[in-house]
This record gives sequence, C-alpha cells and structure tokens, in this order.
Amino acid sequence: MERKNQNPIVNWIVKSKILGILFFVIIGATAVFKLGTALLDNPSLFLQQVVNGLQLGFVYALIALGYTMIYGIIQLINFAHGDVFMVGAFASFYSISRYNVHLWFQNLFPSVPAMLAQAIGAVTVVLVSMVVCALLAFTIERIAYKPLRTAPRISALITAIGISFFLEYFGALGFVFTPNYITYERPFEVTSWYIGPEGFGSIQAGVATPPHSLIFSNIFLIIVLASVFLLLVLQYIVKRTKIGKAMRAVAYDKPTARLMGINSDAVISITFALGAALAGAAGVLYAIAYPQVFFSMGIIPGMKAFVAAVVGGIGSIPGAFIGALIMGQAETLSAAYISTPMRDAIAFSLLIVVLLIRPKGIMGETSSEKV
Amino acid sequence: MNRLNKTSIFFLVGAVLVFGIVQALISAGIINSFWSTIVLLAGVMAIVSLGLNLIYGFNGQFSLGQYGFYAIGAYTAADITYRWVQLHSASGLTVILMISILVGLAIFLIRGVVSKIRGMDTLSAFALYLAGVLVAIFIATRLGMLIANPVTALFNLMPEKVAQYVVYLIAVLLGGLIAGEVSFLFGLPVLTLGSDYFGIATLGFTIIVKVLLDNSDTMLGFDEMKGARGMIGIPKITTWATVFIFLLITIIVIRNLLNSSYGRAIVSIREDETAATSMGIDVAFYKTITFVIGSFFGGLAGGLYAHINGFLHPNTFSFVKSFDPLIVVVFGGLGSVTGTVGAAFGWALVLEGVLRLILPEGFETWRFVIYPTLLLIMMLLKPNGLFGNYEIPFIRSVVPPLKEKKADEETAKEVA
Amino acid sequence: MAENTNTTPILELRKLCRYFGGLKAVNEVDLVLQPHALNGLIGPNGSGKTTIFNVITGIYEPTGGEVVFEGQSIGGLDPYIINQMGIARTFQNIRLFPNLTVLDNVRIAYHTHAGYSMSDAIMHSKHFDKKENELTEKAQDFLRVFNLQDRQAEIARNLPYGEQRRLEIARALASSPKLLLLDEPAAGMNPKEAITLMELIHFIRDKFDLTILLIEHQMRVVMGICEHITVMDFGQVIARGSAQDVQKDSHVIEAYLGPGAAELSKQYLKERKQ
Amino acid sequence: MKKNVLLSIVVLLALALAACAPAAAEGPAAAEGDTIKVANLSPLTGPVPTFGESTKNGFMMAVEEWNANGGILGKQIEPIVEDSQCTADPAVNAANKVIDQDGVHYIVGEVCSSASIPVSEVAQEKGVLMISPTSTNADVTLNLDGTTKDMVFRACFIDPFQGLVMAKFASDQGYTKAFVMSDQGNDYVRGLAEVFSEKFVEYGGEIVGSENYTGTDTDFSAILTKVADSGAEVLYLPDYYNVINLVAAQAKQLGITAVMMGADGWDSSDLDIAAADGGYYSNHYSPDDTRDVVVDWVSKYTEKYGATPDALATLAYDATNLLFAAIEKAGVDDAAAVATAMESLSYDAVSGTVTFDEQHNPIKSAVVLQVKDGAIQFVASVAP
Repeated sequence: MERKNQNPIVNWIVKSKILGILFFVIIGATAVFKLGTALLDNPSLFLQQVVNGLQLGFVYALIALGYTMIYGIIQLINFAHGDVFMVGAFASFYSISRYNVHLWFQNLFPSVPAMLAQAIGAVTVVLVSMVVCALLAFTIERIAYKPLRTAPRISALITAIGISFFLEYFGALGFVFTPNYITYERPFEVTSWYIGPEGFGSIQAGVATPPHSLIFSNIFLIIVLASVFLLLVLQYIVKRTKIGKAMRAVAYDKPTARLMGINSDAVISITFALGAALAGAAGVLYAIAYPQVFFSMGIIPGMKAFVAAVVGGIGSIPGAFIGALIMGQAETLSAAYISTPMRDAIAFSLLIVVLLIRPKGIMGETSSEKV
Repeated sequence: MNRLNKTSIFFLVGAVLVFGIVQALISAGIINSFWSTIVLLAGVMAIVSLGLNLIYGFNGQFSLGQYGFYAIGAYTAADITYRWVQLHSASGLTVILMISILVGLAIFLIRGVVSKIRGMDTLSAFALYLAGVLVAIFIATRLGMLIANPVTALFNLMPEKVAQYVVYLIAVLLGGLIAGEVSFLFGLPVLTLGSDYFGIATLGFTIIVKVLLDNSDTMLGFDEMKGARGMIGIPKITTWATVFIFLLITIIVIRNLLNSSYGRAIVSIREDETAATSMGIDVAFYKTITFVIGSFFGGLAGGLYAHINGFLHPNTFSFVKSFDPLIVVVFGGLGSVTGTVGAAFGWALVLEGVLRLILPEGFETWRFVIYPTLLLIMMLLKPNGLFGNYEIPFIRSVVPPLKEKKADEETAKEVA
Repeated sequence: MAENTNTTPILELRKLCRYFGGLKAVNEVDLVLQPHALNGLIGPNGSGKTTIFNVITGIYEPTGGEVVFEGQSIGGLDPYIINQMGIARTFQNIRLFPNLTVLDNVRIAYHTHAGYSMSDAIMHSKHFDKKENELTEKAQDFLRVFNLQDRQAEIARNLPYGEQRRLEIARALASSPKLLLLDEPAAGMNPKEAITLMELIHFIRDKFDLTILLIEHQMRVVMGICEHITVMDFGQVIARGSAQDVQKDSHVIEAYLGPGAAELSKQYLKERKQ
Repeated sequence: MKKNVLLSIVVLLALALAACAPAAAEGPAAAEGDTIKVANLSPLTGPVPTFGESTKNGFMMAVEEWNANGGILGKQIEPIVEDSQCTADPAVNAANKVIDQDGVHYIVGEVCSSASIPVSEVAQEKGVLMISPTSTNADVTLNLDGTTKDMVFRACFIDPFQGLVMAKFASDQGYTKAFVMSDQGNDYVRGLAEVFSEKFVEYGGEIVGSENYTGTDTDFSAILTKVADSGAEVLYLPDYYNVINLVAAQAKQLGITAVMMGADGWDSSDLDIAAADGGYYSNHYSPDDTRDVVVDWVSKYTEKYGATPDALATLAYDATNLLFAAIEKAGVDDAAAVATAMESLSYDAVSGTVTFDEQHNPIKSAVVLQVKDGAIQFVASVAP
C-alpha cells in the first residue's frame, strides 16, 4: 500500500497520466488531421459545412435552452420537451395554413410596407406557438409532475416518458393532428445568397451557383438572430428579473427558498411554461428550416438538444448554447468528413469524451457535496 | 440458518408449479402461440429488467444502456447458432469462446497490474485495458479459427438435435459474457460520472450499438447479420422451458448475491456513496462489477430473445425501445426483484396481449394512447411502483434472530 | 508541549494544507496522535476541523503536506483503502444507509472481513453460510455494545436521533479500525445524553483498544474526557495541550468570543479574584 | 448442499420432461362460418403510422368493393386490422393474434420488410397465405437457402427492377454523373441505391459519390453540400416522399441543380411538388393512365379519403385484390389451394397486369414519371 511506486518509470506514467492523454491525443489528432486536410483541400467547401453546422447548432440551441432550464430547476430530464416542441410546430402549421395568422397584421394594416408586415406576421405565428406550448406545459406540469414532487425522481422521469408517448400517439390520431408527414408552409419565401470570389448575389432556380462560394439563406439568418435574441432575453430574465432570482433560488435550495417566501410551485410552473415557450419558438423555426411536420418530429432533435445541453453543462444557459453549437458542428463535420452513417455515434462519443474530461459539461459548475 | 428452509422449498415448489401449469397449457394448446410468444418475450423482458434493476434499483446507477447489451448478446448468440445451423461450422462458437476467455484473461491480468500501481487515473487504465483487449481479440480470433474444425467434428459426434441445443445454450451464455466484457470496458471510464450523466452516456452507448448494427454488414464485416435488412436464419429454439430456467437462475443468482456481503456493499453505494467508501467499500469496483453482472443478464436475455422469432433487426434495439426495461423496473418498484418479474409479465401481457384483444375495430392506434395513459395513472397512484420494495419471502433478506449472549449484554447494560 | 515521547505516533499530520480555490480551509496543520489516546479537536464553525477529517479519510486530497498513518504516508489514497488500513469515521450530519436495517448497516462495514468469495455467495455454499453466520453474530455483538440489539430489524432512518448516532459509531467500529474519527458525536444531544455518550466513547476506546480523535463543538463535553486537545481557528492550530492548558489560552478565548475577549476575560478573572 | 443438488436435479428433470411433452396441439380450430376472414397487418403506430394508414385504407377499399359485389365464393369478407408497428416483435404478435385468436387464413401485410420477414416465417409455418404489399426485401419470399416460401407473395417490385429502370432511364437521358443517397437503416432504400449504382455504371455512367443517412435525419445540408461539390448531374434518392420533401427543400436552398430521381416511395399526394420540381421517379402506374381500374381507383379513393392514393395505398389495394382473385380462382377457402392458384394468376391490377414469377414476385411493367410544373407527368413506360 505504498503511495509512491518504486519504479520511477511507472511512477512517471502514473503521475503524468500519459496513457489516458495519449489515448485522447491519438483520437483527437486523427480527427484534426482529417478535418485539416479537408480544410486545405477545399476551404470553401469546408466553410460551407461549418455554416451548415451553425444552422443546425442554433436550432439545437433553442431546444436545449428549455431543457437546461427545466433540468436546472427540478433535475428532471423532461423527455416530453421534444414533444412539446412538436406541438409548437403543429400549432404554427395550423395557424398558418388554417387561420392565416401570418397575414393578420398585413390585413389589418395594409399600409405597412410588405417586408415589415411579413416579419411581424411571422413573429405573430411564433408568439402563438409559444403561448400554446406554454399553456400545454403548464397543464402537463400541474397534472403529471406536481403530484410527484415528493416522489422519487425516477417516477417523474417515467411520467415524462409517458407524457412523451402520449403526446406523440395522441397527436398521431387522425382527428388530433395526423399520422402523416405534412409539408410545412413557411410564412415567408426562402431566398438564398452566395458570397465568394465571384461576388455576392442571390441564387436563382436553375442557374448554377458560381464555384467556391459560400451559400446561406434568409432562414439561416433568421435562426441565428432568433436564437441569439431568445438567449439574451432568457439570460436577462434569469439574471435580472425578480422571477429569475426566484428561479435561481428554487434551483439552489428549494426548502430554503420556500422559507424565504418564494412560492416554489408557482416558480416551477413558470419555469416549465417558459421552457415550453422556448420549445414552441424552436418548433416554429425548426419547421421553417426543415419544412415538414409530423407527430414524432420532436424525438430526435429533442434528444440531441438534450445531449447538447449536457455537453455544455446542464443547468447553465450559456452552456446549453455552446453545447448546441458544438453538437451542430460535430454532426455536420463528421457527416461531411468522417463517416455519415456514424454521425450519431460520433456525436455521442464526443459527448462521452467531454463528460470524461469535464464531468459536469463544459460550463457546468462542479459543486462538491458537503461531507 | 437452515440451508434449505421453508421459504426456499416453498419458492421452488411454487416455481415448478408455475412452470408445469404453463407448460401443460402450452402443450395442450390452451395457451396458443399468440400468448406463448408473448409469455416468452415477457420472460426475456423480465431477465433484461432484472439486470437493469440490479444496476439501477440496487446499485443506484441510472443506466439507459441495457438495450445496448441486450442487442450485443442477441447478435453474438445469433451469430454462433447461425454459423452452426446454416454453415455447419463451429467457427462462431470457437472464436467467440476464445474471445470471451482471452479478453476475460486480459482484463484479469491488467487488473492485477493496475491494482498494484497506486493512483493510476481511470483514463490511463482504460487505455491499458483497451490495448490489452484488442491484443486478446486479435489472438483469440486466430486461435478460434484454428480449433474450429476439430470442435465442429467433436460436436458432430453428438446427435444433431442435441448438438444444436448445446451450441445454443453455450451461445446464450457467451452472449451474456461478451455483453459483460463490453460493459466492463465501457463502464470503466463512464462509471466515474455522476448519476444523470452516466445515464446519458449509456443512452449514447445504446445509440452507438444501434448504429453499428445498422452497418454490421458493411462496417463490421459480418455479412450474415445483413445490417439494416435484418438477420434471418437463426434457429427458433427458445422454449418456455429454457426461458423459465434462465429466469429462475437469474432470480436465484440475484437473490443470493443481494443477500450476501457483496450485495450489501452494492446496495450501500445506492444508499450513500460517501459513507460506503468511508466504510471500506471499493465503490469503483462494486459499481463496475454490478454493471457487468447486470449487463451479463442483459446479454443473456438477448441470446434467448434472438432464438424466439429467429429474426433480428437493429430497429428492435432503437433508443425509444430502450426505455422499455426502465419502465418495467420502475413500474414494478425500484429495488424489488419480485416487482420486476411481475411488472415484466404484466407489461407484456397487457400491452401486446390484452390491449390487442379488447380494442374494437378501428381503434388499433389507440393502443399507444392507452398505454401511456395507464403508465401515467400508475405513476401518479403508485409513484414507488406496483410492489414498492416488497419482496416475496424467498428473496427478502432475513434478519436472523439474536443469539443469547449473556456476557456482552451485561457490558451493554453497564454502558447504557 | 510534551509530544515527543518514545512511542511511534499512530497518526501524524505534517504541515497539512487543503485549499478550496483561495480559501485556506486547512493551513499547515501539524498534529500527532499517540496510540490509545483520546484526542479532541475543537474550534469555532468553519475553522477546518471537518476538512481535516475529510483529508485524513481520503475524501479530499491534501493540497500540501503529509498524512502519516502508522509510518505510512496515506494522503491522497482512496477512502476505502484508508478505511481498510484502519481508520474509520462518523459524519457530522449522520450518514447511515437509511433504507437498510440496523443490522445490515453494521454488516456492511464488516464487509472487508466477510471471508467468502462472490461465487460462494452466488452458489450459496456451505462456507458462505458459515461465514455469514459468523459475520452476523459479530455484527449483533456490536449492536449489543451500543444497546441496539432490539432494534436490529428496524429500518435505519426510522430510528430516533440518538440511536442513529450510536448506530453510526457501531458501524464505524465494525470495520475494525485502529483509529476512530468522530465528527461531533454529541451534536443535537442534551448535556445528559452527551455525557452518557462520552462515557460510552471512553468505554469503547478501552474495550477495542482504539485511538480516538473527536471533533466537538461543545467545549464542556470535550474538556471532560479528552486527554489531549487541539484547538483550530481559520484553518490553523492555535493551541494544544491538556484541557486546562487550552482553557486558559488567550488565542482560544479570542477565537471563541472574538478579538479582545482574552483581555476582558483576564480582567474579569482578576476582578473575581479580588 | 446435497439436498439442494438433489432438488435441483429433480426440478431440472421435471422441466425437461415437461418440455419434451409432445406439442400435441393442432392448429386452431378454424372458425368455419359464412364469412372469409382476412387480416391486414399495418404499422398503425411506431415510426411510420402514415404508411400504415394508407395501407389500411387501400386494404379496406378492396374489401368493401368485393363485399359490395357479393363477396367471394358467396361469402362476405370479414376484415381484421392489426397494428404491427413496423417492428419484428409486435408484428409477430399481431400475426399470431390474427391467426390463433381470430382464425385468419390470409394476411395482407406487413409494410416494412423488417416486420414482414418474421411474419412470413410465421405464416409459412402455420400454413397461412401472406401477401405483402410493399416489402421489397428478397428475404420476405425466399428462405435462406434460396428456395421460395410457398405461402408468401408480394405485390411490389423488388429492389433490382426499379433501380434498373431508373439507371437505364438516367443514362438514356444522357446523364453520366450520379450521386446516390440512401438511408442506412432502411432496406428498401438501400437495396434500390445499390442496384442503381451498379447498373448505372454498367450503362457507362459514373457514380461521383454516395452517402448514407439515417431515417430520422432532417438536416441533409452536409451531404447536399458534397453533392453540389461533386458536380453530379443526377441525385438518386429512392426514399419515401417525407425524406424527399426535406432533401428537395434544402437542395433548393443550397442552389443544387442536379436532377433528382427516385422510386415509388415518392408517389404520394404529400409530395412537395414545388420543391421536387423537375425530378423523375419510377412508379407502378401513371395517373394519366386511362385504364378503367386506374381511373376508378383514383377517383374512389380521392372521394373517400380526400387525397389521391399514394404508392402504399395502391399496392395494398392491389395486394388485397390479388388475394381475393386468387381465392376466387381456387374456388375454395383453403390457404394452400389459394397459394397454388395465386402462382398462376394473371390479374389486371391498378399497377398493371400482374403475374408472379417463381420467387413469388410480381411481373409487371413500370413507368417513369416526372414532377413538372406542379403536376405529375408520364414520361416513359418500361417493361420488365
């Protein structure tokens, strides 16, 4: 039971943790080499992939924000979050194609310039979805999670899985939503632009894009702006407002928060509603980016966003954002340069590696338990 | 303690009765193949869930990876019997046998070295194990191919049916062993993570396994597994008797383990990790060994499962399905062996059996609306599961009566 | 201070440091425990007592300095190894295995001495039965010592507070330590209970031939039984010696009552003499 | 210890004895009545309930039509629909249920090959006739040793034919560079992609790239960027319309000019015609087809379900009709006899005049359609 090993070489190996480091270095170097050669090989293609990854990452970020908030406050992996996201997408689908919500503003104030009216119309749609999702989440929380607040944590998790199944298959019933894949009608037209050695211009159908140029669309811009905006709003709410302080207090220590006069049940409900509102917004933006809605659309993005939140450090709002961007890049770059079939496997391996190096995620605070 | 006390006899008699009655009903055709298939699947689900209950319910490690090990066991066992039945070669058997032996040996040897070196970090240890295991696999494959023909000849001496059944039994066990060894390698670094993080990492494991199985023909080089087209040609030889015996063995092993000092060490980690380690319990070791044993049962069940329908498809092991054993475990009651077995049968019989029969024409899709609703109601009514932590007397740990000891009692009185 | 006796100390802390970021929870602490001694470690809240326990038992790694147990440096070893070497502890906020029976709580600590293999357990062999019986009897013996034998089938979390404290000590003892660390064993007890407990501690020290280091907040309790007392404040040792020595020490008085208190108390004592 | 061992031996012996007891049970007593029971296994829940819905609709329409015309052999048809989730275990359970509990002798289903294969084995074992409307995997009708399962048929093309059709069409159009995308987890897509790649090269073309994705992917930009970079003229994407819609929309965003080509999975009223504009796909029939059976089918379906039928509905309708025609031809309600009758059947179905080859695959011609100016237009017809 010696603390120090007799053999100096063994001692050095142990102390420097060289084997473990070497292991990661080899994996990392292979990845860096692959990506590096790809970058040198065709820089514009590489950049294009990075832009693709950014779009995906920002979409994940929107979902991840809601996940991280709910986990942060009641340590519940809310598997139903992805399905609330699906409901948000459907809500916006119906509000656009049935009720023309995106045209209301235009019809009310025909004198407003078309661009502005369209933008306000789109925002209205997003708001409608956010409200629908917030109400849904509020109801779910009251019916399914609140009674379980004192029960073991796992019961709430199983309930979340149950809610998730329920929302999916109830939604898949013909008279609720539909079991079909529906093409989503965007509230505005898509335009793509290219920028590169040939200059800047918009892409026309049927006309070849100049080579070596970077392509991006208005959807990309909208998603980036919207997610950054929502991140800032959320950050403001959590850090600056009274309810935000109450949230942090409840997250930190529920009984003490209650003693301080905070209605923790109300705070938790509001957190759920807020998280769901974000999911609703994400649902709309997701459907705009990938124009198809169906009952199980929330499962995979939901899971990946959750993984992103974990990578970033669950409970941390900037962490969720960073994690989502990393996930987006990891998925796109591995699909592009390493192996497409393995992209999910690579994304998850990355998750495991990050957790091994930083057990609480990138931005996660390491809280040591008081002994 | 009487070695074969009343409760044990009672339990065994009960088990034989249950088995006999079900078997008789199946033989008489009263339980038709619709119900008997469901019963088989339920039995398999019970074994998988028992493995998970050991990991999660008793050791407190929130694992979503059980279906990954289930898949590994299923494909391993299926590959062995496939090669035997379709290619008339024991090469699958010998190679995997050699791999499981040599990898086990490698792990054992490296463990000997690592435990002598104080203060080695987990990742370095992991790198060492990985290197050792890879070398072992390399040697084992060659060795296995070398002895394949003689072993085939040896098995051919037996009557065909017997040989097939023996190969099948070994295959099922090897499926478990391989799953256990994989879980050791995977668990070594990952078990150091905190509870929820461990859960997410194991979820990742399930997904990685599924992706690999989707590409098993192109990326792993197992043409007979046919990747996403589904593996066919696996003999359908899992019977109620096999499932029942394996289930019984699983229950008894877990019961004996739990009611020993090792079991108490396992449970103490769930109860309070810091206190456990301060009481001299090697937390890392017990987490690993529990994970390995739990995964072993997962793999074992996979082997049995592969031979029920004779068809394997990666979609069976998708991540949505991987919640099934978790649902069963929580449904039955975390940390209750009785509850898990009961819940597994109840779950399968209701979901696949009863709900199919009672739903009227045109309402087939409602099956998956009713199922989560039932789940929700159950969780709200009984948040601790159907059985809570109830155990039948056979499984329950007994508190032996105090023995008379006058001398000590006196000292105690003196103090108190 | 007469610490340099001829016997080898059972535990020695040499310039032990433990920092949390910028906070020096334990700063260059020296401490020597002689075999079979009953030592007290006192100090105001946050003075680093429990941190020292955590470093000794391996829950925290020392930032600097050394922990030497029976001539071996044990700083940074895993807690379970340290326990197996012969150091057991209790916790400030009782940490039993709450959902297990009282008997099982003790049997778990006896784990390393179980003496049968896992395959014995799974096969339920004869050897297993024999050893398991022995183990159970020994565990029951420990329970008797603490007068908990009638509670053996009870679930630990349902025990009253005082019994939980005693159970925790019983559990620590079951791992057959040479050095027992008790973290505020009398916390939450009334003076009478505390005195009884201290008597019990005295008794087990003799019965099991232990060295004991105990943290206590209530000075009165410690003063009564501890042969040697170390006082800490702000992560440093400010005084050590016998109960009387420590009581008079001006640093100690200031640590407990605030700066200037020593002067006041001196004056007070003077006035009383006059 | 000895007692324990003894007891274990006794237990094991008892178990072994019980296990060896002859499975004396005969098949379920077929409920002989004045109806013919026919089951449909569709993935009504699980990952693709929309396919299940279409299949069920096609099946029910055929049943209703035959019943309205007096049934088969003078008996009414009793349809039984069961959910099989596109997954092996539930599909087997569903098959066992309709066979054992309901006493069905004919099964129309399953949709996914991954579910049809285990069901086909159950059907074969129990002597129940099965016709899968849409399972393209060869293993559905074939045993491992290459022999045909005599009770199992299918109503759709198998992989090689459609891949060949499109490869030939593409090279006839003068395209030389193709990029192939396929879903690694979907055998239908994978089979078509493999055959297309092989045949396209045979016809003198070049495969400039191929990429896999998973069925749950929604972001294809990484792959599409590679497509743009590869200079491909053709993008072969033989997946279902739901994937096409996503890929086509993103391809447009990325300014991709390659012509998209696909297979019968595209055939749906939910296909995003604007996004997929200019694409070609192979199909069983052309909506412009003027044969009565086609016109009837399309108009009746549209009237009843409010959408034009997709490939799944059409094939389910055809499969069911084929089954009923075979029963009528056999003249008895007996699965084995019907199977024999089916082998020599020639039936004028929506997807052309169908006969079966030795491996129980239908022999019928295919058409190539183009998505153009907001409509689906007939381009060419290809005979096998």
